[in-house]
Amino acid sequence: MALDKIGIAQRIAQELRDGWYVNLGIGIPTLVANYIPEGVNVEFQSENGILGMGPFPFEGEEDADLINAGKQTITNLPGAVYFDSATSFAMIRGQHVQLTVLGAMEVAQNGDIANWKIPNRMVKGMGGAMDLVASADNIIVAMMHTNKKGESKMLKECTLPLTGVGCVKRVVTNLAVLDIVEGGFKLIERAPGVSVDEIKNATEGNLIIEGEIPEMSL
Amino acid sequence: MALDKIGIAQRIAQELRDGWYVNLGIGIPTLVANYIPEGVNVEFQSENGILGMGPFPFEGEEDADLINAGKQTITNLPGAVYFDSATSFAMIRGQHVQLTVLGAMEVAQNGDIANWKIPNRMVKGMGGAMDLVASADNIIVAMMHTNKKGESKMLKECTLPLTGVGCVKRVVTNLAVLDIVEGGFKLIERAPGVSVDEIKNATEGNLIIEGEIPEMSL
Amino acid sequence: MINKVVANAKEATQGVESGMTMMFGGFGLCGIPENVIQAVVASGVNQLTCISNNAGVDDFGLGFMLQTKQIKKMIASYVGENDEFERQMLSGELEVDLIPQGSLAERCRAGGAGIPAFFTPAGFGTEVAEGKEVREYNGKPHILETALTADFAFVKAWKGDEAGNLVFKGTARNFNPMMAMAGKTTVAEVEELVPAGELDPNEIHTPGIFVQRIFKGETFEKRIEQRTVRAKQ
Amino acid sequence: MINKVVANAKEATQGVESGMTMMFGGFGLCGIPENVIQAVVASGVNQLTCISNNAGVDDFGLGFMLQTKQIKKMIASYVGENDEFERQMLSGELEVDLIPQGSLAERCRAGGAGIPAFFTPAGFGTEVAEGKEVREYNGKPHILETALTADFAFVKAWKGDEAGNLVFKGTARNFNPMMAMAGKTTVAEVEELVPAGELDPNEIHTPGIFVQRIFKGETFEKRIEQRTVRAKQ
Repeated sequence: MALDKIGIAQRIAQELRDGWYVNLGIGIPTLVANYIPEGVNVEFQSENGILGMGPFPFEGEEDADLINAGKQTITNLPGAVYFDSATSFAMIRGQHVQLTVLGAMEVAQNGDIANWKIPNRMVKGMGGAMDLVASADNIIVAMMHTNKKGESKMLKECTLPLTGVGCVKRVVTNLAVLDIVEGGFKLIERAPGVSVDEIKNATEGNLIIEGEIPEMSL
Repeated sequence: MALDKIGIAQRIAQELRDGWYVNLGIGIPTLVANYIPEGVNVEFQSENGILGMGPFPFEGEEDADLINAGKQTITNLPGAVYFDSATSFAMIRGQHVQLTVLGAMEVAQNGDIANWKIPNRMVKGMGGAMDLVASADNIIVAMMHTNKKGESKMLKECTLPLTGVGCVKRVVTNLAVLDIVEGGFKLIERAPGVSVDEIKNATEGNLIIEGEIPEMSL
Repeated sequence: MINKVVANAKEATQGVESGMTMMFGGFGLCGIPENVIQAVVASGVNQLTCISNNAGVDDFGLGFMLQTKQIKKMIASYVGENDEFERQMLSGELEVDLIPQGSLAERCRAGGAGIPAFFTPAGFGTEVAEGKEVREYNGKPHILETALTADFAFVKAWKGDEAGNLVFKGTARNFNPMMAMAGKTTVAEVEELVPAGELDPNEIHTPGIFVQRIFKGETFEKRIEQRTVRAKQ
Repeated sequence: MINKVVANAKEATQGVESGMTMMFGGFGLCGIPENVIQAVVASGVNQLTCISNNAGVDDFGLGFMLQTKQIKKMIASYVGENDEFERQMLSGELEVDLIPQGSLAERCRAGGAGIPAFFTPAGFGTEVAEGKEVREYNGKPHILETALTADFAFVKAWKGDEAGNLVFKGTARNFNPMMAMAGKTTVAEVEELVPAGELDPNEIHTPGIFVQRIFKGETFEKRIEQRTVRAKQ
């Protein structure tokens, strides 16, 4: 069965390593913070100016001066620190953040990503995404494998305006874990109960299948 | 009679205007802070990271963590602030400092200044001087008109490695106040009792003398 | 000490003119200069170029100035919370320059710091890079971005003193410090205005040299955009 | 919280090797990492490239490492307080790259911030500009300067917590924050080491993300270079 958003977040949480600073984008990526593996210490950076982000506040304890990049009220953990936007992107651009997790509308088999604009229809802006994808060494995209019409979002080439070129390393979707390698999307894991054929049918870009493909364990 | 260092500082202090932020270099410029005209509020910046610099501390109250760019122990005034070196030079380069006063070994009639190196003999380094002279709109040099051998330091062209090009606006020496204008050093004021001829003899660069030259009033 | 105190938002915005470029601090509705925005609306100036990470929501923040059509051009990184904005942009009434958030922050800092241009990897290979110089460093392509400055920079701080020194709270700091650096005239509105000498000089975020006018804001609504909470256990 | 605490200067300097590039915070003798300098001297590594605004005095700070001839090349802005330095430089034993103080600070910040190069007016028309690209902005020539980074950055703070967050005191801040950003491994020695959560997150100067190791310095002499005082009235 295909994963839901929580399943995608749980799978991505397995990628976290002890001692990492991690930037989580809006949407599914935000949920990753709820599934940190035992014994793994990570700190979450939000690009609007906090390191050491904690959970949502208890009702009545919201502080208008303490939000994340999704404009949600948050709290801080011991060891947290606030800083300005230039310092925040100095951390990102200077590669002090070890992992970036973000959503996408499209990913191409060469690692291109599009997630900020649909010409003449929707223009929300790139926010910090262009800085994040151009800077980070380790970028994981969290997304649905297909759109609402069932069309693949794993493409040979992106059709929408790009956010970054050749930067995505791994994609975790409701169907699979895919790595971007020379030649296309390499299938790493299947969602529980999802067949290789289902993934093949949902992938427009070149899908590389080598040997037995294991099921994710969540 | 030619001015002493205190006289030069007193004359330069007359240039201060209410509301200015001022950077004073090491040596004679430092003394300017002692002669701020009545009713004029200025704040002194020291490029190692303080705005709102106060006088030397009382004996026994020195703090190793509170020095000026000359490495002297200082105090702070109400409204003072400490900052890092990048922010400090952001203030300087970004032209937030209205006046820079510094010393020089040589000044040329086109506004060039040399004050950081004597090849094969003395190399102390430029410190913040190159940033200051390249950035400030308003640069006053405080110096002796001649060297110990009596040779002019007001030259047609600098002989020493430059600190900045075409940047000096005004020079206050032990003999005169000179402005850098098209064509050379324009004589603005004489030190008390110093004749125009004395100044002419001490100036190698082109000296422009128009009309009666007033004496400084200190 | 150089005293920067003015009475109120109206006095603080003296000299704003149609056609000017203005920076507004804040991220979403967090840390925005609420009182100044009201004063700029009241002033009636228009044809403004506004630089701000976001454009407010329909009925708060810069959204007010969109309703009154005072803004000719918007320079921002994310504008997804504002229907009127989207309408004006898609209809062509509003010029929009969307730029990466980190480049926006760094370009403001550069403007204040006398750095006219710098290289950044952000935006290479995208629309953002169109017409910009590309150069490779450390095996990676970078684009040349230029500094941003403004006729007025409007920022909001938690505390400030008479000398214009500012302290921010939490994530309300965001773009305010860099924009303070980049304004020809920088105006700070603060929740608490104290005499010079009351702030610890070690704890000041924005030195007063960057601030030309400071005042205690008349009211602060400090609206929350996404109120997310968890239940008390 | 990611714990960065190590026991002492010796442990904090594990991994230093001959031929490495090292940054040392401080301005004159103010805010220098005294304990780390002793540990680097004791380690015996040599052929070092050292980046520091100054080079200490003959018998303190980086002066120790000049006496032991561990430094092959010095990158600094002002070295006027050190006879042994001048001797080694004029004799050609020591390579020296003197650069403007503001460019030094900005180049370190750029190194930490992923900005590979930027334009500055400082040094145009001087030796410093030799071989560098010149471009005019706002009618004024600027030169292109590149980022500086280091294998190790050694900084000194007043207070720090287990997560590596740092607070500086007075003008001992100087180059420390930018160098902390620019080190592949950044080591902070502090006078006071507190548990995570004890520092106000609003008052931290250097976020712990820039610091890989932190320890409480064994001793701090904090020598004063120019003791200037006035008499009590």
